[in-house]
Amino acid sequence: MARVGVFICHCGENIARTVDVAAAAAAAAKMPGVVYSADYKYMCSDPGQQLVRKAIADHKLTGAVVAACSPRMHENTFRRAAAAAGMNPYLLEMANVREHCSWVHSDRAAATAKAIDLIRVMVEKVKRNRGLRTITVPVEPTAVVIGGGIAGIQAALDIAAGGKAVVLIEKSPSLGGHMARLSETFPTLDCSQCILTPRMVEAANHPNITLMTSSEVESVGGFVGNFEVTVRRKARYVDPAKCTGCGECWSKCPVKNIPSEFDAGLSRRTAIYRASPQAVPNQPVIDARHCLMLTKGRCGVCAKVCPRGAINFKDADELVKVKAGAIVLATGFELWDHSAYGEYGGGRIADVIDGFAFERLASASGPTAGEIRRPSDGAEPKTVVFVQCCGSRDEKAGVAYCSKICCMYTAKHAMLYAHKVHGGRAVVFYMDVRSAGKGYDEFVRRAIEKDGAEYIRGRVSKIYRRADGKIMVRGSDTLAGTPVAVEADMVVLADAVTPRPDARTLARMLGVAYDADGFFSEAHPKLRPVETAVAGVYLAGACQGPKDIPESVAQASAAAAKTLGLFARPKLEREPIVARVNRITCAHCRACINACPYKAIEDFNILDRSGKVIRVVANVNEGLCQGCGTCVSVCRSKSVDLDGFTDEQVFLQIAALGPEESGVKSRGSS
Amino acid sequence: MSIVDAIRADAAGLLQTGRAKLVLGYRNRQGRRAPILLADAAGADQLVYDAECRQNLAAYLRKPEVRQQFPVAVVAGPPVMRSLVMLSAESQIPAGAVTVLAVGENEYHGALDLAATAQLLREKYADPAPDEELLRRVREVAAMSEEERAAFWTEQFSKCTRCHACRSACPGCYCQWCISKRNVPQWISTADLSHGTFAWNITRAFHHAGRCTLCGACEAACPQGLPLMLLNACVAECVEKEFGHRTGYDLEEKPLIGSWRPEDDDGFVR
Amino acid sequence: MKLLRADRLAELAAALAARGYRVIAPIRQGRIVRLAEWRPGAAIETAGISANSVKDFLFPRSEIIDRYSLNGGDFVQKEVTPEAIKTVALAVRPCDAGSVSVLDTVFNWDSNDAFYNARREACTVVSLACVRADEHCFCTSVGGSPGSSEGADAVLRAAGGGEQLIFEPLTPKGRALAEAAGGALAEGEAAADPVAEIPLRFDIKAVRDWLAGNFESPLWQEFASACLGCGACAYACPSCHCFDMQDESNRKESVRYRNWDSCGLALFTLHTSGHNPRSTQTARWRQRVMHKLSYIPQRFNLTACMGCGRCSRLCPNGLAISETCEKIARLCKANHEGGTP
Amino acid sequence: MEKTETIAENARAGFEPRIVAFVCNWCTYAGADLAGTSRLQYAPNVRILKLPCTGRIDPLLVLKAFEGGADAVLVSGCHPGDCHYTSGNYHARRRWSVFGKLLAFAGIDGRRLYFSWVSAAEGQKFADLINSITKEVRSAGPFDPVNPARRRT
Repeated sequence: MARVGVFICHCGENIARTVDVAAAAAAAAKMPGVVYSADYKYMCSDPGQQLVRKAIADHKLTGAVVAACSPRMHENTFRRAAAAAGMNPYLLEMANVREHCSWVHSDRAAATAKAIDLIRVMVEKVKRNRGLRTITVPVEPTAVVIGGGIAGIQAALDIAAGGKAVVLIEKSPSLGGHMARLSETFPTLDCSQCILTPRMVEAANHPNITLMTSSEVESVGGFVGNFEVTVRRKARYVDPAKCTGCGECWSKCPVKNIPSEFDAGLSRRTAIYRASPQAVPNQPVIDARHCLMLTKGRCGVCAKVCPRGAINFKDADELVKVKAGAIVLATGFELWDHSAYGEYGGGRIADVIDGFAFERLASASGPTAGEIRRPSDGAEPKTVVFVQCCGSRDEKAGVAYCSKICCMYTAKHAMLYAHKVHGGRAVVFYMDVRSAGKGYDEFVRRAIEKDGAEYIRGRVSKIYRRADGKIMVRGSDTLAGTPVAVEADMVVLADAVTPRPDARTLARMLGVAYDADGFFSEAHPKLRPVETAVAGVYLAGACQGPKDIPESVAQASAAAAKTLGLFARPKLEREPIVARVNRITCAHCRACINACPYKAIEDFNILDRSGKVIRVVANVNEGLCQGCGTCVSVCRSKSVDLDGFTDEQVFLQIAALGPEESGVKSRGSS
Repeated sequence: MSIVDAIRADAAGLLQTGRAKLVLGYRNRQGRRAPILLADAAGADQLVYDAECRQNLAAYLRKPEVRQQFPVAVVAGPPVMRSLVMLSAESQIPAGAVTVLAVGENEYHGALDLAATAQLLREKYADPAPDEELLRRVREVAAMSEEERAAFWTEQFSKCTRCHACRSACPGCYCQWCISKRNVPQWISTADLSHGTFAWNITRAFHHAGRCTLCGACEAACPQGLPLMLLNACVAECVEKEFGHRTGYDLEEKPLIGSWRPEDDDGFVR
Repeated sequence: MKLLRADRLAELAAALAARGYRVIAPIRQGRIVRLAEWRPGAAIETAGISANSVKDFLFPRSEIIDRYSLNGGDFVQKEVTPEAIKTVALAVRPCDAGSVSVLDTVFNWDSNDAFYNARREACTVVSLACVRADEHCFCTSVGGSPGSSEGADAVLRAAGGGEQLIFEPLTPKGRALAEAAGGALAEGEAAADPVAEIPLRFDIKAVRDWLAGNFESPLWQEFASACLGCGACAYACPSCHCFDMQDESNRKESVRYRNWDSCGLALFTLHTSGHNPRSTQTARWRQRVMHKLSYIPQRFNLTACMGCGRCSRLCPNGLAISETCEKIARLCKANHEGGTP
Repeated sequence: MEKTETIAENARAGFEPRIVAFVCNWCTYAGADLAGTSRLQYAPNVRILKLPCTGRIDPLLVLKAFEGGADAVLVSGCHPGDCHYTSGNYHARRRWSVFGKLLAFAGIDGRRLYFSWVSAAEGQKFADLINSITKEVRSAGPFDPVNPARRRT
């Protein structure tokens, strides 16, 4: 006979304001099988948990229902409390009377009635809960880090420093990501490459790190502790074992007119190229789309001049399978395409550039060797207008959120410009200046006060090139309440930070959620900002949302700490929500085997004593099963069921929602 | 040689050579056709075949008494052949256990194994002529108002006695533990009150989504004259229209319910 | 002598309905004729035999025999009384009427089934003697006859070449009915038409003797080979009476159903352990034949098969208890002629 | 005309629809949570039953819910491509596509059964959905649990 305890939380006033918790407790006390019912101000507090523990012990409860917030919030808290009181944690369930009830209804009577229904549903369920034992699975102590920018590099180095193996996967031919393209970094103005390059080299040379550049994730299978990541290592056409990076090839390559991605199109590169002089690994690759040999079958100059015979035109993509226990996502971001803003020239004005282009202009290793020259004619711009919030905080044409880093890098740009072009005029249009952070506000003030940047609060409404070549920037000064027009030689747009478009594909492969903007979703916005809802998949850097370098690095280290924590034990305990096959009733139609997304169901031979196969049935591999229950629904004979969500439990839950009076009418009774 | 003579000759040959221990065929019984399970070649002249042969003999393959006699031969028209291919795809027929005495439209294709049967179906019977009369009846019901349709089915289902003749007659119903017999929990009410008969008839039709060959055996078997083929045809039409799926042509066929495509119909979802 | 015109049976139905009877009569529904509640305007079809039998109205295929309500932690049993509407089963076949005797016996041999008895009490059976039979009919082989009045409260007999029907009350219930019919029945004289000729298909005694000694006969496998194990024959049979009980419950209430069941269904005898003493269809078909022609006759001196032929008419796979009996009888005859016992 | 009367009758009888929502744990349940944290108000007629995935939601559960006294059933999960278990919602969609048509053909009013994709980010969509379904079911009137193919009279 069931002995269920019901614990109803007021959540301060959050629940009690709308739900009559005392009435709910009284109603719960009358539910069949309930032997204890109580309400309390904060059930998740220490005394609240103590109350749960004590009731479980005192009343010898066989099940408990905590009616409080969403189970996403505190299910673990209360299950731990149950376990501490000696009850199997899976005998405790939560009824969500806050998010699903008190917060969304205002009618007290209706909300109370609903809360009682929700409690009854869970009471009925918990009566049929089985004490489940966590499943242990072995953990492969190798991490896959996807993305070779600063976040990925940091995560890889930290995991490697913890003594575990890392496979670092980078899509482009070189490590470094966006940070490698920056000139200086705020708020210290130290040289980006100077601080990053040593990390890149360290990552490439670390004995625990396997570097896979020009590589992309093709598919991901498995689950926490046992992922199988299939990586497509793209053809490079240069044998890394032979190439010394001498440079003969790219200096002789006849195709010299390809806009450099690294330099934001401000310089040209060859068809065989390295991303930058600091590229790691410092070996070229052939761009198959432009190489004459690969497109037209003639040329082969690089092969002729290579002293090591490293060129291999027959190179092909290769699929490499990596077994990993954890995955760190560090796929970074890209800038919003401001050509969507027709009023800003729609991307057609050469001297209206984005932040990265300015970084390359200001960089000592950039196309102008650090001199600020405008792209159209190479002239030194005397007036530069910086426009913040380009695409950000614009729900209609851009993105709704604040891109967070633009205020700071625009101040940096204004400062760098002032340092490089003496007597030049830097005008910054801003909506707000958001400079929270250590040394950040001081930095912005320095740009204004010491380096003379003119900050105008207001939105730019139009940017166009006048017949005389000047770029007109029209906007308004909302502080002065006047329209403003600035004649500029160059305009730098602080484009919004957006997720990479292919991040969604990756998220789908992994089953990781992403928000409406396409940024990966963390498991909890406050308490689990580094984890995803998929166990063993962690987040680092701007793939989760706009972040500056120190934040990206901090999250990367946190992701590494999570990974190392996971790897600290050789075996992992897993939620025991798995499917089970009833071998007596299974008809072996194989529908479940076909439907299982994890290939967790296989044929199982039932043998007689002589070893002869007498029947074949389906069997669930507990290690692979993730508990989705797809198999349960395709089984016609109802021979598969899902622990924790059994058919019987669902039926009882449905029945618990039925009307007070029986709907069954008798034909045989009066 | 007539079709019937050819069937008799092949049946006798298979039984004599031991290539089949049992031939599942049709006989005449009081002016109607009834199944006969023939173990002796001498009885082969009892076998008949014509358009009145409604039973789907593939249904016998779930009987333990028949399975003990594998290999067997089955007299089969195109819908029965498709059922056999479907059963094989659902791993219900061990390799080599069934020889098909394949009777087509006005011709006899000989004794075939299942692979050859599937090939024959693809080549000659890929596009079965639609049953116009059945489709007309489906349209008729579909055209009713919601109230009329509800009243129509209430009336139809009220006749159901839950004798499960429909289930027995169907080769696709091979579950020894049919959902209608699962009582922990009780999936389908045992009572003949309408929620039980509704649930049973809807469940039966749904469980054959993408598996039904529209052979008609269930409706022919129903002693109460329930128009079960209306439900089957409604499902089959949806399955073909939405998913381009027709069962029983491929031994490696994946189940319709239990597979998916990203471009599946999404229009009904809010 | 009470008479009515054969084509005015509906008027009799109307008269009885007006007197508060629920009239059950053979009525066409789609492709089949079933016994169903007569409604004004419905034609009564007496030519053939209905797909279902009187059993449906005495022992319904599903009925609630108990109810419990849940109040807090306690169950409270609610009284359930059988729904017994004053009913007349009009123009049913003599084999139907005869089956009522079997049902009366099995529902009262050890305890009295209140639900059955209440309905039985409220039901008046009016059979219609058969002037035609089809190839499935074999009542004469199991001790019945097309003109039998066994089990009936009144009998209708065709007269005047089918023009008229003679109404012949046999019991007080039958007489009460005649009274209730009022003007629908007229006084007059007519000579009854001859009843149908139904040839004797087998010697029931020989069959019984064989059954008594041949539980293990390998022939059962052949007899049952075409059976696919549905319950259609049992559910159509006027005298099959096996049932299953099932509790179904919702939040507030549990109801106990009594539903028809059939020995032909594989799960009929399945034990909780998983063991099934009748694990094959062969064993199940044997049970059906044995129960009707051996066990019940031994126990009650009754034959539980009425020879109505319903099972053989509707069996999708051409099984017929008569065919099994004929095979047995032929075998017995051959054995007898061959000199072996 | 007829419909208006039904609505009026139901309003008079104080008919409050019972709507059972089978939702997946990862998207719609979380979307309903978000509606809560965003304090979006919606009709109190829905009762959520959480399952891991729409893949787990057997169509026959809908029949059970009707038998259990629901006036309407909502099935909701992750948008195509977003399934936590990669494909449970695709499996579900195919099943519902067939099952919904079968139920409609068998005489179940279209206002009894709803499918939706509600992501963890769509709290507003969840609230709007519940409001619009509640309104539609109110107009459809109470459901007869004894006889799923017929409306209670």
